[in-house]
Amino acid sequence: MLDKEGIAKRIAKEVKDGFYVNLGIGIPTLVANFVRDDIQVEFQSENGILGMGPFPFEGEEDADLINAGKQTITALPGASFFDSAMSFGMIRGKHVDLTILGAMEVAENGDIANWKIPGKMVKGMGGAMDLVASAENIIVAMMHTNRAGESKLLKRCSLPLTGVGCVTKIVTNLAVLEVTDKGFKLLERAPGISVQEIRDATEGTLIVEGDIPEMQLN
Amino acid sequence: MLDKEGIAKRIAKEVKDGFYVNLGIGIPTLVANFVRDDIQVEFQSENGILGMGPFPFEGEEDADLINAGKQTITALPGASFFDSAMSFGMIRGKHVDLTILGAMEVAENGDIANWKIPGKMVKGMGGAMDLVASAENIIVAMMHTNRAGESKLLKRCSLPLTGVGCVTKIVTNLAVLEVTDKGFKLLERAPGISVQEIRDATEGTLIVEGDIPEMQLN
Amino acid sequence: MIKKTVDNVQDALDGVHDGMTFMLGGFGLSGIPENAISELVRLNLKNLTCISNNAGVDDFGLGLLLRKKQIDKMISSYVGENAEFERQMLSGELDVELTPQGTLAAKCQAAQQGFPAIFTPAGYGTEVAEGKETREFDGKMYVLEEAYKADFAFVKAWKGDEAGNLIFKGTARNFNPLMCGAAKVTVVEVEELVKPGELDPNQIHIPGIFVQRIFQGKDYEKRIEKRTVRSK
Amino acid sequence: MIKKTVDNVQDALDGVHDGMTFMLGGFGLSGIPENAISELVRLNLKNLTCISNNAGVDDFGLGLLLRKKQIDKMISSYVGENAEFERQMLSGELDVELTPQGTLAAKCQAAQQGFPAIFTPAGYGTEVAEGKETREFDGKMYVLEEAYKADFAFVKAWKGDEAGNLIFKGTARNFNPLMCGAAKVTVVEVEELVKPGELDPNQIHIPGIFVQRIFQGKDYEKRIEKRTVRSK
Repeated sequence: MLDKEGIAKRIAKEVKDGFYVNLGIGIPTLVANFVRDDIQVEFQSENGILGMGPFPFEGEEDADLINAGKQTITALPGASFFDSAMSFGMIRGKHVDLTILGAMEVAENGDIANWKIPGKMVKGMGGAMDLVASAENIIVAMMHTNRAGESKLLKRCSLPLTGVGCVTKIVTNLAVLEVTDKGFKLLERAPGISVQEIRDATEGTLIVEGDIPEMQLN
Repeated sequence: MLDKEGIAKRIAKEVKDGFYVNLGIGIPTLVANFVRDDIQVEFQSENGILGMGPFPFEGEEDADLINAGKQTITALPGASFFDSAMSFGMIRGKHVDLTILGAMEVAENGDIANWKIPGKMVKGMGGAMDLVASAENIIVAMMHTNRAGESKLLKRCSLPLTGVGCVTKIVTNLAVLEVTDKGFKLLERAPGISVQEIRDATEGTLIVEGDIPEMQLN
Repeated sequence: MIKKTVDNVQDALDGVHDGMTFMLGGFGLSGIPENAISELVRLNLKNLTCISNNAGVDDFGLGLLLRKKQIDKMISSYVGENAEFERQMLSGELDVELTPQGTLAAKCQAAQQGFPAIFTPAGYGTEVAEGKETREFDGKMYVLEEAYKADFAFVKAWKGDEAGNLIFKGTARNFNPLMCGAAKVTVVEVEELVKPGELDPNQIHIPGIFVQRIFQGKDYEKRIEKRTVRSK
Repeated sequence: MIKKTVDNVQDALDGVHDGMTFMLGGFGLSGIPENAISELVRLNLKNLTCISNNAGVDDFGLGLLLRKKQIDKMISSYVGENAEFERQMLSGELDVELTPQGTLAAKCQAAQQGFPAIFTPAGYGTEVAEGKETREFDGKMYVLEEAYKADFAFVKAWKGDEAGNLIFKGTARNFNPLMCGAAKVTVVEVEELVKPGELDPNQIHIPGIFVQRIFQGKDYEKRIEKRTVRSK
């Protein structure tokens, strides 16, 4: 079973040379740490920066330089700042190659829910609805089950949706899965996890074809 | 009867303190020369400058600094450059206070035609359609009659329209007229021109109420 | 050159009153119009509608107005940093219209540029699109979203000149430029107010035509919401 | 940082072919992609559709392609500086779609930013709106105009870096920024190509994400269409 860093590590392998990538809050943020050094990648943060760098050194934080999670950041050489209209123009115009975000639920048709629990939690969708409605390559990073042990990969989402039929791939602590017309197609198992364990943790339709390889993390 | 400079001089009196003004090609361009020095005015050119100044001195022309008529210009202190989307955003968003442009025909309902003579001349509308569709204060600068001596102030335009019901005021070589619900309302006569001469040169409905004063040009 | 300068925040806010709709720039606490917010608190205006991507934190930014119950309705994309906000929302004291961030940006910019409405794919198929017109273009579904209407826009810029030309800094730019000219009156506070001609006309983010009033702001706290650092 | 540099105009135009639709920046002869136009002439591509605010003059700019009858269709707002253009148009050799300048700008920017269509008041009640959907918002009529689709956008910038970040100069900016990312492939030529980090990230007009290829242009004539001066 993977921890959060393991999930981020596995997702980092999906980041290809020349990709512009938008990382959501939480596990996705960690992905930046594991992207290969020998490929060219730029990170976009939807509040208005392209070419986002690591956190600043202590004492060099700038209130005018933050990411979408409101964390202080730095800008790399070749970076640019822009307003929120242009930022979402990039997203809506499909110029961002890969979007990685967390989810509370994903359905086997690619629906995603991650912004609201009626009556309990309403923080808002931020940029997530724009991202999932526009991106063509959306990877969800999340735990396979919630704290109560219930599957987060469902036949249909029970929570209010963030977007419909948009998720392409899911990387969890147990598996890598692709969203297909027929359901979640199992691509890889986490180290030490059996197909049966994944089947037990998946409420939605799970498609298992042939031998399922174990993830290669390095 | 006024010459072109006279028309420009009279229109300059319509330019008020604090106005952003868009000047069309031809007579309107001359208006800038006659605006009072003691008021604050900025000229916008729709190709992408606010704070347009006079022509450059010889030898100081810059191919990267032109107005909408493709003439070399200068930028005054406080000027700004911007792209065509923002430029027409200013226009469409009604941030420009006054638009002055030429016309081939104006109708008594405020319709204007100035971009095309079918089969003879098709230069295109440039920014004129955007300007007349958005501006709330549109003054037409033109000769009262065409070269054949026919009225250019008509009941209905015969040429393809540039915009509908948009012209607010007309300044010609003969008169100043306001477009009203009932037709062209005569406001002022050019020096030495009689109401009858204006009536003879106006095909559209002319409204004459009381004594019509002569224009004051200074 | 058309001068837009006013002497202070009081003059800048002349004409505001209860029940108005305001746009406020900023993302999180970055680039928020601190001076305008302080004055709105001091004036104790009530029954306000505020269009702002976030709602501040409990003791800073729009949180200051929320605490005094000056706001009846918030239009925002993300409000998760503010406990008092959540309390007022769940109790029904506060009306909240949650809008996708890119849609919020587009609706401000549409108001600025005279577009009556825009089509966006964001929110299609979700509760955000409920009751709204949807439409297909090239096989993809879009939601029709109308431009915002507001009485005042409160904007924070880095540098500005007396003609109202503005330059923003870093990610403090965010929604600020989009709100200029998107309300009936746009009030801008700047960290540095300069003479016309001091800013390069090629580097102006927002031309002065979109601004009605500009003033030199003061006492900026520029609070950092989440200080994250790495070790050397 | 993602490198976008190519060595020369030939590499930059790799993939162009007959029958394609191109966007070309510039207003009049100001800010036109001179290098790309020369190469298009040399390649002698035929049956092109060109989206460009103007059509050059008889012996410069897009006029060079018109003279060789490479263009089947022009989408422009103003074409009055070009006698050969007028001849081809009136004879029916050239298909011309005249579009209001602000609409042309908006349709490019819509393509760049993923808006499928926009509503504009420009052209309502005129032949430009014939056959198009119109609609009332707040008592005013608007025309629905769909975003452009193009294969290549040819853009001229003043300075650019290897990451594709662009800065334009003066009124040579015009349509150039709006066409970046509005076509499948955006090719940018610059007067000065610099290393990443040399341009202030706060002063980038167009971020590199909208650019696929960038190259150092050469032999710029930068012809002035109407030289107007005043005496000292």
